[in-house]
Order: sequence, then C-alpha cells, then structure tokens
Amino acid sequence: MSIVPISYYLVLSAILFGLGVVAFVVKRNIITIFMAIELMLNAVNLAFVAFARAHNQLDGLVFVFFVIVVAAAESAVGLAIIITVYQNRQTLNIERINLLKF
Amino acid sequence: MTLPFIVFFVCAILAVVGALTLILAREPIHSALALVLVMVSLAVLYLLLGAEFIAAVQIIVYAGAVMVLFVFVIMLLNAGVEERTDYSKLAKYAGLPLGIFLLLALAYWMFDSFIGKQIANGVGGTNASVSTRELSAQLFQKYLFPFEATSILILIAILGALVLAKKDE
Amino acid sequence: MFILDHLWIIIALPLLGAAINGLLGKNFSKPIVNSVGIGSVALAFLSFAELAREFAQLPAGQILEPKSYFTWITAGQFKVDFSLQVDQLTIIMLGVVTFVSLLVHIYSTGYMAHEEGYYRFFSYLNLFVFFMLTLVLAANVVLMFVGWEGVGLCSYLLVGFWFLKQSAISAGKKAFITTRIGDFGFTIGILLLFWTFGSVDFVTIFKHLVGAPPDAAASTGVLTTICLLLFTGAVGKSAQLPLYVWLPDAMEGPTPVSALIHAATMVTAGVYMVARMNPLFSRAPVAMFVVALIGALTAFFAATIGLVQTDIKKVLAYSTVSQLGYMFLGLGVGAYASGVFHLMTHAFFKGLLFLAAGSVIHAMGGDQEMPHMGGLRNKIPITFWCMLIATFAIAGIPGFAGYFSKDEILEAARSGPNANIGLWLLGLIGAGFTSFYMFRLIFLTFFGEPRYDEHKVHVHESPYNMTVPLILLAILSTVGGWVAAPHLVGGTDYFEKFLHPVFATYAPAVAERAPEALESPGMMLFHALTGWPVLIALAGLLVAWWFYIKSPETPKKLADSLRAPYTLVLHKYYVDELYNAAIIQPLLWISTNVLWHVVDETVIDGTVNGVARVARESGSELREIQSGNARSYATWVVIGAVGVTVLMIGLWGMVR
Amino acid sequence: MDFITQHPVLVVSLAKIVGLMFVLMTTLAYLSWFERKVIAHIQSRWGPYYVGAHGLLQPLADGVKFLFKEDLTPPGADRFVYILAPVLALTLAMTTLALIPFGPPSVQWLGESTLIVADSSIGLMFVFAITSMGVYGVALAGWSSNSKYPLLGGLRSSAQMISYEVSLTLAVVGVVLLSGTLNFNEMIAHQGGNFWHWNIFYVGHGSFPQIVGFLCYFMSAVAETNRAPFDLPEGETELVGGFHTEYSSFKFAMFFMAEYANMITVSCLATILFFGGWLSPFPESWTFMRYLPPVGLLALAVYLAYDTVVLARGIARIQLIVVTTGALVIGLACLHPVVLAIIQGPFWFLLKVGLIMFFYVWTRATLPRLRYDQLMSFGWKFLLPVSLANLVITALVKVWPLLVNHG
Repeated sequence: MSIVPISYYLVLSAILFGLGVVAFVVKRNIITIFMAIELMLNAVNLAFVAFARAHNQLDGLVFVFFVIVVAAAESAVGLAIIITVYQNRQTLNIERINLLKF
Repeated sequence: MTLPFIVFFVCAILAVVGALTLILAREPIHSALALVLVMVSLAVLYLLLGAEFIAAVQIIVYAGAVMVLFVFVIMLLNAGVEERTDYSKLAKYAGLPLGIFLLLALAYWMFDSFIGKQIANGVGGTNASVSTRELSAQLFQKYLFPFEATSILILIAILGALVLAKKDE
Repeated sequence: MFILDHLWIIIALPLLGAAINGLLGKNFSKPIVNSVGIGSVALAFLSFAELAREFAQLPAGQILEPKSYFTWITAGQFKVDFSLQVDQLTIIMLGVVTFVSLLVHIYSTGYMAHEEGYYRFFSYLNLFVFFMLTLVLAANVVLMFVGWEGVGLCSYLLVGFWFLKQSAISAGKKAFITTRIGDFGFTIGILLLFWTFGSVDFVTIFKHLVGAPPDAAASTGVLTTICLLLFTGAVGKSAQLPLYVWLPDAMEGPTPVSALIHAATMVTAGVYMVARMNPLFSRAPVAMFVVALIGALTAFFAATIGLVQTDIKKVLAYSTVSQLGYMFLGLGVGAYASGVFHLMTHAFFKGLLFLAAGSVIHAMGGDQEMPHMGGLRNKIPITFWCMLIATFAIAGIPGFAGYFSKDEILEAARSGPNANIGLWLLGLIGAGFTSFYMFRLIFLTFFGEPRYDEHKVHVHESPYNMTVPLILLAILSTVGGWVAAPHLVGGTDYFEKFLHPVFATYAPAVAERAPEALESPGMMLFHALTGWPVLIALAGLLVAWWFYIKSPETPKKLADSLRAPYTLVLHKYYVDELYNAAIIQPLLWISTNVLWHVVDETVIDGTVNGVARVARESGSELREIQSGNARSYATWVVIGAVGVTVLMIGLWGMVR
Repeated sequence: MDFITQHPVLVVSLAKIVGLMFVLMTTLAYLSWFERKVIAHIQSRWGPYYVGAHGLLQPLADGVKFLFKEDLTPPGADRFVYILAPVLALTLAMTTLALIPFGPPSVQWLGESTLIVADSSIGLMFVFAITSMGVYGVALAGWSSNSKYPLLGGLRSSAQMISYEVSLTLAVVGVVLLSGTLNFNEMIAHQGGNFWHWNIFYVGHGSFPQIVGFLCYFMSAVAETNRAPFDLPEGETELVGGFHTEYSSFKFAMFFMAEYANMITVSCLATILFFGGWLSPFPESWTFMRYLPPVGLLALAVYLAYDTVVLARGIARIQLIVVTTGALVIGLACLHPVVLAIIQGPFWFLLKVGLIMFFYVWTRATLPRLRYDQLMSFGWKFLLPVSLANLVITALVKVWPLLVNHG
C-alpha cells in the first residue's frame, strides 16, 4: 500500500493558508475573520504534521499540539472580546468599528 | 490509484471547498460549518499521515470545542448576513489580488521545491502510525516546560475571558 | 586588627549620621540631632583611636596593602576600586580631622543653638567629615578626588548656610567656582597620571617609580607636568596664589565652619595631597620649586593683606592663607614632615583662633569689626587666654606649637636639601608680619578701652560647650609642638621618625648627605632661641604693642605717610577687581552674547525645535495610515507577507 | 474488482457496518418500546400493549406514523442547516458505535476481527471526538428553525453538553491511567479475571477502585445525552419541545434515534471502561457458565411458549409463535460450539449494556427535572471537582510505588 507523497500535503497546506489569507482580507465580519485565522493555523498544522512524518520525528506533532492549545486559548479570549465589542457597538462589521484612529 | 490517494484527494477537495465556502458564504454560521468541514477533513488527513492522536485532538479541540464556541457566539449575538461594506479602499483593491497572489506563490513554491524531492516522498515515512506513548513521552519530558507554560497560558486565557465577559455593574 | 580590616566603618559612621539627620532630622528635637551628629563623629574618633592602637602594634616599617572593598568603575583597563589605605600620614590626618571636627561639633551645639535649620547644619557637617575621611583614607587618586570634590560641595553648602544672605550665597558660589578652576587641572592631572602609569592606585604608581632609573617609568617632563597639574588643584583647594580669593569671602559662613573647613581640614587637603604624592614631586624638581615659590609668595602676600584688615575673621582668613603658604613652602623645599607637622599644629591653633573669634563674636552679639571691640579681656577671660595662647603659637613664640613647626620649615628653607635663601627671606618677613597682625588683633580686641556701647551689647562668656573645646585646643596648641621639639635641642624628631616610612619608602635615591656636625645641645638651644624667626616674631610683637597700646595714633600717621601702598594693601592688591575685569567680565560677555544668544538660542534650540517640527509634520502626514479600519491593517500585513514570500522565493531560487 | 481484492478490509468493514446498522436500527426501535414498558411498570401501568403481543409491534407503528407525517419546514428557516442538523446528529451518534468492541478480537473473519468495526489504537479518543461533535446537531437545529424556543433550547443544550463533557472526560481519564492505554480491547483485557478485577471494583497494587469515577461518569453521561433528570433542552414545561420543537416526521425521528444511539454509546463506554466489557464476570474455570446464553434463550423460548398458550388472540398469537420459534432456533444454534464461542462476548456485553440502559430508564422514571442554574452549578461546582479529585487520587495511587521505590 503506497503512501501519498508529503509534497501533496505541503501544497494543500499552502493552498489552505492562501485561502485563509484571502478570507482574512476579504471578510468583514469579525467572527469570520477570526475563523480565517484559525484556518491559517490549521494549514500550518498540516504542514507541521507532514514534515514530522517526512523526517520521522515527533517534534512536529508536539508543535501542532501546542498550536492547537494556544489557538483554543486565543479563541476563548478573542470571542470574549468580540462579545464585549458587540455589546458596545451593536455591530460585527469590522469596518464600522473604527474609533481607534488618528 | 490506491486507497490512500483516493482518501487524500477526497479530503483535500473537501478542505479546499470548505475554505472557499468560508470565504463565499454570507451567513457567518455557514462559514463556521465550512470551517468545521475543513477541520474534519484535515483530521482525516492526519490519520492518513499516521498521526492518530493529533487527529483526535484536532477534532476534539478544534471541531468540538473551538468551533462550537464560535457557533455559540454566532447564535448568541444572532449575527446576521454580513454587509459587504468597502470603506477601506486599500482592502477593496489590493486585498484580494494580493491574497490570491500569495496563495499561488506559496503553492507554486511548495510544488516547485518539494514535488519529487527525496524528503517529500516521505523517505523513512512509514505507514506505521505514531504511538501515543512516544508522543506523550516527548511532550512530558523534552517539552515539559513549554507544556506547563501553555497550561499557565490557558489559565490566564480563562481568567481574561471571564473578566471580559462579566457584566460590569 | 578589626578596624584595620574594616576601615570603611570610620567613614561610614559620619555618612550614617548625615543621612539620619538630613533625611529625618526635620522632626527631631535638638538633643536627638546633637546626639546623632556628635555621636557619629565621636564614634569615628573612637574607631580612629582603636585604629591607631592596632596600627601601633604592627611591626615597624610595615606598609599595609590597600583594602579594596568593591570594584567601583571598570572601563577597559581603567579599573577603580573602592579601596582604602592606612599609613602614618593617614593616621595623622585622621587624628586631626576626627578630633578637630569632634570639637567643632561640640562647639557648634552652643554657637548654632539659635539657628534655623539646626539639623541641616549638623548633617552638612557630618557629610563634610565623611568626605574628608574618604579623601584621607582613599587608596587611589580617583576616590581621593571624590572626597576632594565632596568637601568642596560641603564647603559650598556650609558657606552658603545662611542662604537668605546674598553675600553668603555669592561667597559660596565663589568658593566653589574658584576651587573648580584648580580642580580642572587636578582632573587633567589624574588622567595624565593614568595615561602614564596605567593605574590610579597610589601604591602601583609609586612602585612604578621606585627603583626605576629617572626616565624609565616616566620622563621628568611628564612627571613635572603631572605634578604641576595636581598642584593646581592644591592651589585651588588650599587657597594659594592666585586662587586664594575665595577663602576670605568664605568667612561669610558660620564661624565653626570657618574653623573646621577653612582652617583645620579642607584647606589642608592640598597639602595632604602633595605630601601623599611626594614620590612624584620628589622626582620633579621644577615642580618642587614652583610649590615652594607659590607657598612663599602666598605666605608673604597674605600676611601683608592681613596687616590692615579690620574684620576679625578676615584677619584670621588671611593668616590661614599665609600659614598654608608656609606648609607648601615646607613641602616645596622637601621637608614633607615639617609641612605636615605645620599642618597639624596649624589645625590646632588656627582652629582654636577661629573658635575663639567665634566666641568673641558671640560675646559681641555678632559684630566682627575689631575697631568696635576692645578691653574684652576681663569680660571673657577664658576666650582671652585661649586666644592668647593660640596667638603665641601662630606667632612662633618659643615653646608653643607653631614655633616648632614654622621654625622647622624656615630651617629647611635655609639649610634643607633644596634650600633657597630668597624663599627663606620671604618666609621670614611673612613670619614677622604674622606675629604683628596677630598681636594687633589681640590688642585691638582685648586691650584698651571698650569702644562699643555698653548698653547695647551685653558681653558675656560663652557656655561650656563652647569653652571646653577652646581649652582642649589651647592645651594642644601649647604642647602639640613638643613631639618634634627634640630636633631643635638635639636628639631625634619623633614626628619625622614616625612619618619617615611614608616619605622614605618611595623616595628617589639620593646621594647620602654628610650629616651636619652636631653642635652641643646648649649651643643648639641658644641658636634655637635666638634664631631669626624668634627675633622677628618678637619684633612683630613689639611693633604691634607700640602701635596699638603705646601710641595708638601712629598707625594713622603711618598710613597717611604711606598712602599708596596702604590703600593697595587695604584693597587686597585689587586682586578681586583684577579678576573681575580680566576674567569674569569677558566670560560674562562671551556667555551672554555668544553662548546664550548664538549657540543656545540659534543652534541648540533650532536643532531641537527642528527635530520636533519634522516629527510633527511627518506624523500629521503619516497618521493618515491609521485609518482605524482594521481591514486596511490586514491588507498591510498581507503586503508584508507577500514581500517576505517573494524575497524568500527569490533567495530559494538563488540557492538552487 | 482487483481493487477490492487489494483491500479485503473494505469488504469486511462494509459487511460489518451493514450488520451493525441493521442490528442498531432494530435495537433503537425496540429501545423506545423497552423504555415505555419499564416506565409504565414503574408507574404501575401496562404501557404499550395492544399493537401486537406486549405491544411488540408498537415501534413499527411509530415508524410508520413518523414516515407518513407531513414534513414541515418553518418559514424563514435556514433550509440547509435545518436539514443538516438531524442528519448530523444521527450520523455522529451511530458512528461512535463503530469503535465499540462487542466481543473479543479473537473472533475473526478474513483476518479481520469481526465484532468491532474499527479497532483503533486510541478508540477512546475517537469516541470522545465524535461525541464532542454531537453538539452541532442540537445547536444547529435550535438555530436553524428560526424560532425562539428552539433557539433557547439549542443554546441551553449545547452549553450543557459542553460543560458536562469536561467532567465526563475527566471521570474517564482515571481508567485510562489505570489501564495505561486508549485502546478498548486492551482496556478490557486489562480487567481480565473475575468481576472484582473490573476497574470499578479492583483494589490492587497501584490501582484505585473507580466507583466514584463511574458515578461521575454516569451522571455526566446522563446530562451529556440530555436525558432526565437533565433533559433541559426538551423541558416540555418551559420550552415546549426544546431544540426539536419545529421538527416533525422523519427528521424528528432522527433526533429521537440519535438520542437513543447516544444512550447506547455511553452505556457501552461505561461497560467497557468500568465493567470489563465483553468479559464474563466468572473465572475461566467455570466452563459450564459458557452455556448460560443458550440456556437463557431457551428459557425465554419456554416462557414465550407459555405466553402463547395463555394469550389467545389472533395476530398476537401468530406473532408470538414466530418470536418463540426464533428464540428456540437461536438458542439451539447457540449450543453449537462455534457459535457458542462467538456468542460469549456479545452476550455478556449486551447484558451489561442492557442493565445500564435500565438504570437510565429507571432514573428517568424516578427523578424530577433540575432547574437550569442548578444543573450548571451541579456540573461545574460539584461534578467537576469530584472527578478531578478522583483523577488526582488515582494518579497518586498509580505512581505511589514508583515514589516509594525512588525513596
């Protein structure tokens, strides 16, 4: 049973990351932008796992583990912030939340 | 065309479709579901790569906790259809092209630099799945300090979330 | 050997006192302030005593290594430790400083009793003691310089203690600035020292010098330069020509301050420094001669000015200047021991004189003009007798401290290794003037008819805490000299013997001089008693007696007949005016028209404002980027990412 | 075709899945019957009785009813999500069972162990992974039906599920510590011996009886499956029907089945983790015990036969005859050594699961429903600390020997 070459995974992760970036700039809804970030993280994780497999080392997996944990913490805080923002501004459109400027 | 390839391509296509849906959907909750799809298919890919534990964690934490949180918040705030405003001219004209360019550049780079390369074909990369025991050994011996650090990070995150979320009288 | 190992205790104590009084004293009652101030100094004095005891137990001729407590500065191979050192010279200085300052502290409790900022005064005094001890104990030039500047600072603070009095303030400034001029030279000297010897530790430097042939360690020229530069510092600090002008003005400060700082300790710092640096000076004859010359000239001129002063403290001030001149004369002619000896005796009798003068002023209710006094000897007997003793001492009446020391110096100037008859002559005449103006002071103050309004001024003897120090000092002024006496009446000089290691260890090798034939003791005693100094001192006494007791109108006639020189002397040779015209005015002009209006306003302000303007303009332009729209920021991030990616792909392409 | 021969696993898995699905569906259907019967008897009623003997055909009737009801979609509902939700719920609920071993891996066919669909080395993790996804079904259903009650119900239930999942997991970790593996079969093997070797009881070297763990697990499981007394999501009194208020006909049935499937899953999990899974409670030496299954079935057949004779009603009698003969045939078949060997594991396993299911029903019939805040505070302030303490103690007991040896 042959294995899928690692490069395929890498290309896939690259594509996903790119799509994440696109979503990051294109979307207006804070929550969705947040999701875009998560998407990028996932893409990076995929690359990590792929390399870990390629080099037969576990470090990559450990890193993925950490990335996931950090992402969880980040989303917890981020969503709390979003809720607070919404309570104050009654909108989720990032372009309407523009008080912090010159 | 063997089984792994089929699985890979199915999941890959699903992931990409999910990502695209995330971008195109106007309902935040659809985006969320799309992202869940991406994550699940990625988990399957991890399985294919032999990283069972990571796959499980991916689903439990990401799909099961983080995304649920997202959905939860979306339901809580009853976030409606996103309005496609374009106040930022820069984002309007430069954002999308640049993003796509980055996508293509990265993809091409990966392709160009790894396709058909020794390492890329998974030299030594056997089919045997990584044993959770080894992984945990790594985690609790070599990476013990970062592990503890992340635990503290999580604690802080919890506190922060509490402080933010609690109604200030 | 406790104190010997923990020298820092001695200097730490006054610092502690200063800190306590200075920081908390505001709320203390007088007794507490007294106990803290005096207590700290007293402890320092006791620890000095212990130190002396331990030192005495050391095997003879042993030279103690400096004790380094921590590294203070390290830059390249420029390394300065906080290191202290004890040798015979230090012992003497320590004794003088701690003892006199202790007495002055006690005296001050009486003299300053009714002053504002009592605690402030004491904390300053303690601080001064701390710095003075640092200066004395320092084992390297830099640390010494710290003490040096520190005492300068304290002098500034204390001279300007009554900071509501304009004259006091300006006097303080004058003192500080004038000494700064000297210190400038001193600083350069230190740098040159390090540049030459690669170290600032006394011991290291001296070790370089000793044994090496004259030009091996450093060429005589360099040494001369160094010595002269260092001596500039001494000139400033010890009020020698031409930088003596600050000392008379410094009399604006409280009298105890004058006694402690401007008579006994600080002004002698220069002498101490030169004595400490004797290995260098010994190897730089020219510098030695300069020192001697300056000393002699100062001794003479200051004495002449002192002749006509009417302010009691001014007289003492000028006499201090001239006495310091004698010390330098002594050092300059190579009789280091004699110089230091005179330093010690001078500390006693001049301190006494000032304190007594303070007591007089106290009695007169703050009036310092001698013409307003007279006939005080019955009213304030203790003060009178003490002052009389001090006068005998300074005038060089045989048997009193000053006699021995001054005589040694003059003897050295006449017949010493580098004797110079001209300098001897100057010193001799100066001695005559000295005794004249001192007795003039005595006669004007204590004899004759009271010239003050009995009803306004209630003359009264000072309280014990003022008189006791007087008495103690009087005793010392009397017997203090005998430690060196035998030298004159044949036999050995304990003082010189004691100091011998300091000046002999690193001294340059000189051809052994044939010891001059010792005459018979009796003969020598006759010589001693009929030596020129004694005669001229008595002459001064007589003239003074004639002028101010026998025929009081003579001085006036004399002054009228010698109008020109009299006015000249009366106005202190117009030195102040000269400096004012030659230095201060041009300096003021330059500062105002060049430094202020051109450099400061145009250049510096222009630059600063320009920078500010640039920042403001660019900011107001650039802030447009901060649109507050996060999507734009996101796009910027992406732009950066794209840039990095392109760059890396390019590099990758290059790598392959 | 050679593709399939290349991968025999596909064939076997497919067969297993189909089998499992068939069994599961019927079980789900008859679980409802079981529940209603038990509750009825607890409340001293008869329960379903008229559709077939002992109402045995009731599930069939219900199914038919569901199928022929009108399928409503509320206006303004997000159609896609509205349909997705129940599918998601049921699929996930049933997927979990793929990881459950119904018997020892020794039973094999074509080189693949037969009584478990997917024997993963970290089965437990995957079970949790899939159950954690189960929240979506509820939440999305509540959100998509564009109505107030469902939304509230959905929010509630998702909150409840998330909170209780924590203590559920923590309660289980103790067992994982003891057995030192995440694979179900290994866990069960680790509990081998007599019934006092089961994790819930075993007091041995470096082992700590997981009785507390089990209780925590069970309570959390009840809450996790939104069952009484924690059935807030469908708290009829406040929320009408909870998140599936707007659902009707087959979609509703899917939620219904999903719930039962979840119950089965957690029960299986409890059996595996605490009650030694497919192990028989008796020592190997008691060979005669291996005949318990056929004997039991034959006894059942005898009882049914008696019933048949006593109850004389048309269809019911025919139906009873069918059932009786079925039981008889199976019982006899079980006497054949091969079948006997195969039947051991599943028999015990299903027996234990059934008992736990009975507990489920029992609690539902007995206990009143909690208030929402009570529920939450119970979960966070009581259950979580207790399970944590249990975990800590277990860990200590586990490492105690090491500590002692290392001085």
